[in-house]
Amino acid sequence: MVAELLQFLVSGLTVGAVYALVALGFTLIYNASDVVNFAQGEFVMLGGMVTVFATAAGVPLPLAAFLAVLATVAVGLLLHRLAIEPARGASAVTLIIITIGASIFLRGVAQVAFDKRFHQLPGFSGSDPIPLLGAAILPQSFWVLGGAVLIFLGLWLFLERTLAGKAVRATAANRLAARLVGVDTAKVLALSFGVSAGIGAAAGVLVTPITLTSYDVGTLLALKGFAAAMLGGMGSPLGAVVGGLMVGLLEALGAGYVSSAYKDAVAFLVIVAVLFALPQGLFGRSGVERV
Amino acid sequence: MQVPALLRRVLLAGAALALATPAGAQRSGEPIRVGAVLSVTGPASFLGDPEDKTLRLYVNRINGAGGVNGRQLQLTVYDDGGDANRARTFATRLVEDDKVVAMVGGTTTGATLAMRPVFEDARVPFISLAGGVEIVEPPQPYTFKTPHTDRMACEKIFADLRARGLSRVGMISGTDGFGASMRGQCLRVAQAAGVTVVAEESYGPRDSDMTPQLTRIRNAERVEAVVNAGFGQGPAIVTRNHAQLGIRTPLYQSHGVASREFISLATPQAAEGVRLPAAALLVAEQLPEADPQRRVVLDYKTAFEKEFNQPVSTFGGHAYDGLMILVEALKRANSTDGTRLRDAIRATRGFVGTGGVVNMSASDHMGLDLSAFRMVEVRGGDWRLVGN
Amino acid sequence: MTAASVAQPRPALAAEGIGISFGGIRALDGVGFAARAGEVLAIIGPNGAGKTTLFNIVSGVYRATSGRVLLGGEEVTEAPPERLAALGLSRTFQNLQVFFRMTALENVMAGRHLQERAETAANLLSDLFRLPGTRARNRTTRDAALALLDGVGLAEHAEAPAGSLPYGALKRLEIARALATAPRVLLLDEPAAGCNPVETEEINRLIEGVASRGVCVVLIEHDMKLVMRVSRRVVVLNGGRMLAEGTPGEVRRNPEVIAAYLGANVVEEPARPGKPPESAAHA
Amino acid sequence: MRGRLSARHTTLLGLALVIAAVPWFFPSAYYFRVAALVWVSGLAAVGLQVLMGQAGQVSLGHAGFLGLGAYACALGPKLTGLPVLACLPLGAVLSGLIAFVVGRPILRLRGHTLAVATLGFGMLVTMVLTGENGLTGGPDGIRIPRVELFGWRVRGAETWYWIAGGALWLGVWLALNLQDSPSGRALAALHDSEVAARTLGVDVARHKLRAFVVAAVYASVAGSLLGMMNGFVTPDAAGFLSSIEYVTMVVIGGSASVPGAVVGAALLVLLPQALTVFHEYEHALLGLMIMLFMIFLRQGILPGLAGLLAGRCLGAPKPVASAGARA
Repeated sequence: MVAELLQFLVSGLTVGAVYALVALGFTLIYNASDVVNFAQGEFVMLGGMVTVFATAAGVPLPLAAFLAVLATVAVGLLLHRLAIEPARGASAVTLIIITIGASIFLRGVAQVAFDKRFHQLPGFSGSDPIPLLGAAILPQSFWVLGGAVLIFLGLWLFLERTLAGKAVRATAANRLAARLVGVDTAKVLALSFGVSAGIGAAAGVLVTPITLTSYDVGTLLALKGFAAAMLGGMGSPLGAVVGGLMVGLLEALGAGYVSSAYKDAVAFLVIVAVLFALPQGLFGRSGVERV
Repeated sequence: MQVPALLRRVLLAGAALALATPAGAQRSGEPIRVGAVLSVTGPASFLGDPEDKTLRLYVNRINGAGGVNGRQLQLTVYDDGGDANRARTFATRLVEDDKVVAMVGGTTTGATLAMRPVFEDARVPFISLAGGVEIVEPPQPYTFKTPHTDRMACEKIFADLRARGLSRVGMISGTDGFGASMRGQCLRVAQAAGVTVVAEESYGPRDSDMTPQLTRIRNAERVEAVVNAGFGQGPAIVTRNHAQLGIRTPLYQSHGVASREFISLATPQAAEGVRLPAAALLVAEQLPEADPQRRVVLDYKTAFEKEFNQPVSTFGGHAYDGLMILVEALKRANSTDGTRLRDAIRATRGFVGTGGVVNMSASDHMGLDLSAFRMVEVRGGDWRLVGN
Repeated sequence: MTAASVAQPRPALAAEGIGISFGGIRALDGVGFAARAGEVLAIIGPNGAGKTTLFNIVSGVYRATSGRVLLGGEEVTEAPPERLAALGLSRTFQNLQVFFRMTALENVMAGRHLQERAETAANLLSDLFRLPGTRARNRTTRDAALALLDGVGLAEHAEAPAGSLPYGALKRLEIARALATAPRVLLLDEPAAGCNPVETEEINRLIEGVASRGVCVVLIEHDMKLVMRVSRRVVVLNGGRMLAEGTPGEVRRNPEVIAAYLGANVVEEPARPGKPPESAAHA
Repeated sequence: MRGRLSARHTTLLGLALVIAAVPWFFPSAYYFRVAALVWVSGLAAVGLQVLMGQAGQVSLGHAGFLGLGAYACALGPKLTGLPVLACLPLGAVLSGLIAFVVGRPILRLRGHTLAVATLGFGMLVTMVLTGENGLTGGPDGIRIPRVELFGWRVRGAETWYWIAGGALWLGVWLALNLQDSPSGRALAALHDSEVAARTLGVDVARHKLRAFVVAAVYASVAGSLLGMMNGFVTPDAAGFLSSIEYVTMVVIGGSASVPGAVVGAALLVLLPQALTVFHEYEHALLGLMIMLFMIFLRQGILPGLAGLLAGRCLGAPKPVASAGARA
């Protein structure tokens, strides 16, 4: 019983950590622009695929991973510079459709530049499961969870302790006010795209040894990450993490205890139920409407 | 407001662009037009991509060798992205606009069923590359298929189980078309095969962790074997999770992962001992010299792997079989008339393909029997023939 | 300019002991007022005194923590804005809530919603199929809206997109829209803010005209000249509490009021000169 | 500036002309098929335009209702014995009812929260269609019987072209009617400012729900037509990607404009057909085109081009309108 529960929990947390990182990426860009970036899943795909192809070309894994994150950050910044920045001043819906276009574009390029096959990476610390209270846990799960924690801490330090981070937070709190006190909100948005891309790529690198990857893994991750971000409260980094982990856990527990056929339904029903009770999400800012 | 003018301009521009397709372009000595609608991208690209590559490769080779009946083949491939509605549109395009004489393709059962009426109405022979039994049962006048059916895969797996003295299985299947269809067939034939399905689980097409489902199967009462109906990356993860959880009961996969790629995705350690029913293609080198398929599958394997630098899968093989059956029928019929061509395809006897020896008839538009399937097992990181 | 001649037994709008808290901060505490039909009541006070919050409570946008609101003698404390509108209460907004996607005319036409009867499923079908009833309603609404626009001096801008109008015009457009509901009580939140003296003069006349037709007008305003001229009684709020109440003359001489205003460093200037309309979009 | 009536009539007349005239340019039945798809997708997009463009409510589950309409025509004849054609209104009523029940709580939510709830609804529909193999045929889809009218079997791309074209024209007529009516004004009001709309007496919840139901009925009818036209339907028709496609159609065509939705549908149906010339690059190009359209015609194709023709500068967004355009 305990072993079973533990198995489900670890499974849920590992998958959830990936959703959390995707949701974190959503949150950063949303805070800077009200835009839900549907190309977020493609960042995860790029992280995994670049690492796979770099290692296949003989680059050692750590360097390959670093290159993958770097390349994805570059893609994120380019996406902002070439597609978002030129449409500055357009409504959020217009920008969202641009990111949908970007997501189709990146997938289309990836299928030509890489290929349309599935790929895997070896586990960073092998693939022999670690027995724990009767459950069997992959060492890579610890990499994923640890990596997610590190990324979150790093982001927190960045937001709290650096000037650039403070600019990001100011922009999130009130864009107009931030602009009035001299924050370059366009730069903040570019920074958000860069950081989101980096986080997505890191998630892709960490999780590929468990989930495999291919040119089109992004769509589903974006969907789940979006739901997670909403559950946690769009715009709250802590909410993104909690929301992601919860969605992962709901799926695993739903599959384990309810029905694997309807596990996604279970997850979505809970999310919708939470949103009815707390329309701002678990950690969202609940403001009184100002008129 | 300029609405109508605009709309028309958009429409016309679209039409003009569409007209510029290669279909109307090159005309060197009246080529024979062959069409294909494949899921080159989308959730079934794992199947559609090698099919696409195979068709292009072999059409080039055939044309290089002088074509068919002295005429070149002209292949038009459309990508349906796994969407049946889109497949239907492309089917109409092939028939009405590209004027193909025959069609090889239809990667998924859903797309095939959506396209079938178009070809039936136009009396254009349609050789599908999808697995579902309902494509040819009951047989439609112009529709054929080359892959083994999922029912045959179930029967082959269950026969192997019984031979090992096992009868209680836990089923896990993907919720995609392939998995759901095979799951249905397995449940249907289980009783007749003397097998009891004691646990049943499923997973989504992009799920990345199946440990909860496998834990439930492990905990079910006296499970003696696990059977996974699915294709793509799902079965690789099931295989990994099966090993991770230390489940000792034998694991059977379906013909949906019959490729060496599966072993590397699932990792050789985890895949060790996994069995599945597959076409001879998977174990080409191990076939005895006397095996009629040996030369065919070795040739195809060598050609494909040399050209694309990736391991063959049986799906590419299905496309090869479809194209070759069509080519032979074209030769026999010496005509591109739909009905004559259909009759010629239906008269295929003793055709040796990668999937087996094909004997079609008016009532059997597939022409394969259970002997076409070989039971293979992963040993030492490669596929090995089991038994016989 | 004297108020309605008929002395009514009960006020058209009354608020009693209103209190509300946001996140533990008491924004209003024990505030009340009563205004009669045809009367103009002004609510003044320094920024942050809670004037707009009071309006939001009275118009049903916020729900008071304590106290009650009476409209025509009927208790409506819990009623949502759409119900209050149906009972004859209408308002404008300090941060403009103009419908920016529409033309000026369409803005006012939207204000005729209650007269148009769009509530039943049969109405919806009539609208979808453009039955004669709908066409008749479209015509009536259009004519009424044009008349109202003319009343606030915006007739020549009827077809202009609302977004292209200057700030002062938008203020008057909101008033026209509020009047389109044929209210018995009209709440105006800083109608003269950002207006030049000529425009302020027009608003002055507008308010007097409305009140003379028996409408109860409650007004929040920083322009003291306007307040002193147009209103019969003045309520002064400070820090969420009642500071004073009386005729304009009484209030002007009240030492506490003078102190509060001096403390807030605002004497009688319009508090928000030429506020950019962008801020409205964030509300 | 022309009056509203004349714009309305121009649109309707123009659409009728386009539908009647384009077949002159069709070299084969394939073109009828593609154009019929444009009309059907356009019908679904016009329904979504009522919800998104007129009422300002985003739905990521629009295709769910499309699926309901299509499956009503697949399952209706089987379960009730009714002729297929009768299942079209049946599906529409059913979709409307489901939208009414589901929409009530969902529409209390705002903005992105609404998007997630509708997304969840769409996924639920897909899951049931995929999961209940016995009834729905599962992921491989299900056959829809051929339509018979007084013993005449409706088939062939050309027939469906006229049926779909007629349905679209009706749909556009209804949507334009709605836009210029008391209900339409209420929707436009709550779209711009819910608070202001409420203080004018608009029952915001009721009108949002109506727009949702209207959109669902449009989608259901479009789904039924699509299903009958194809003679077959798979759960993909109800899927998330399909819903996203309709949202893209509405926005890319110009969400404020009813005919814009048709233009958006035409673009997204025709582009993939035209881009097949580019083989493996077709997806990258499709994505690129969507981005370019939105960058250069940010209000959508139709309003954007109308603006260009009117000589207005595109670079300068309308002063307040775009800042207030938060969906």
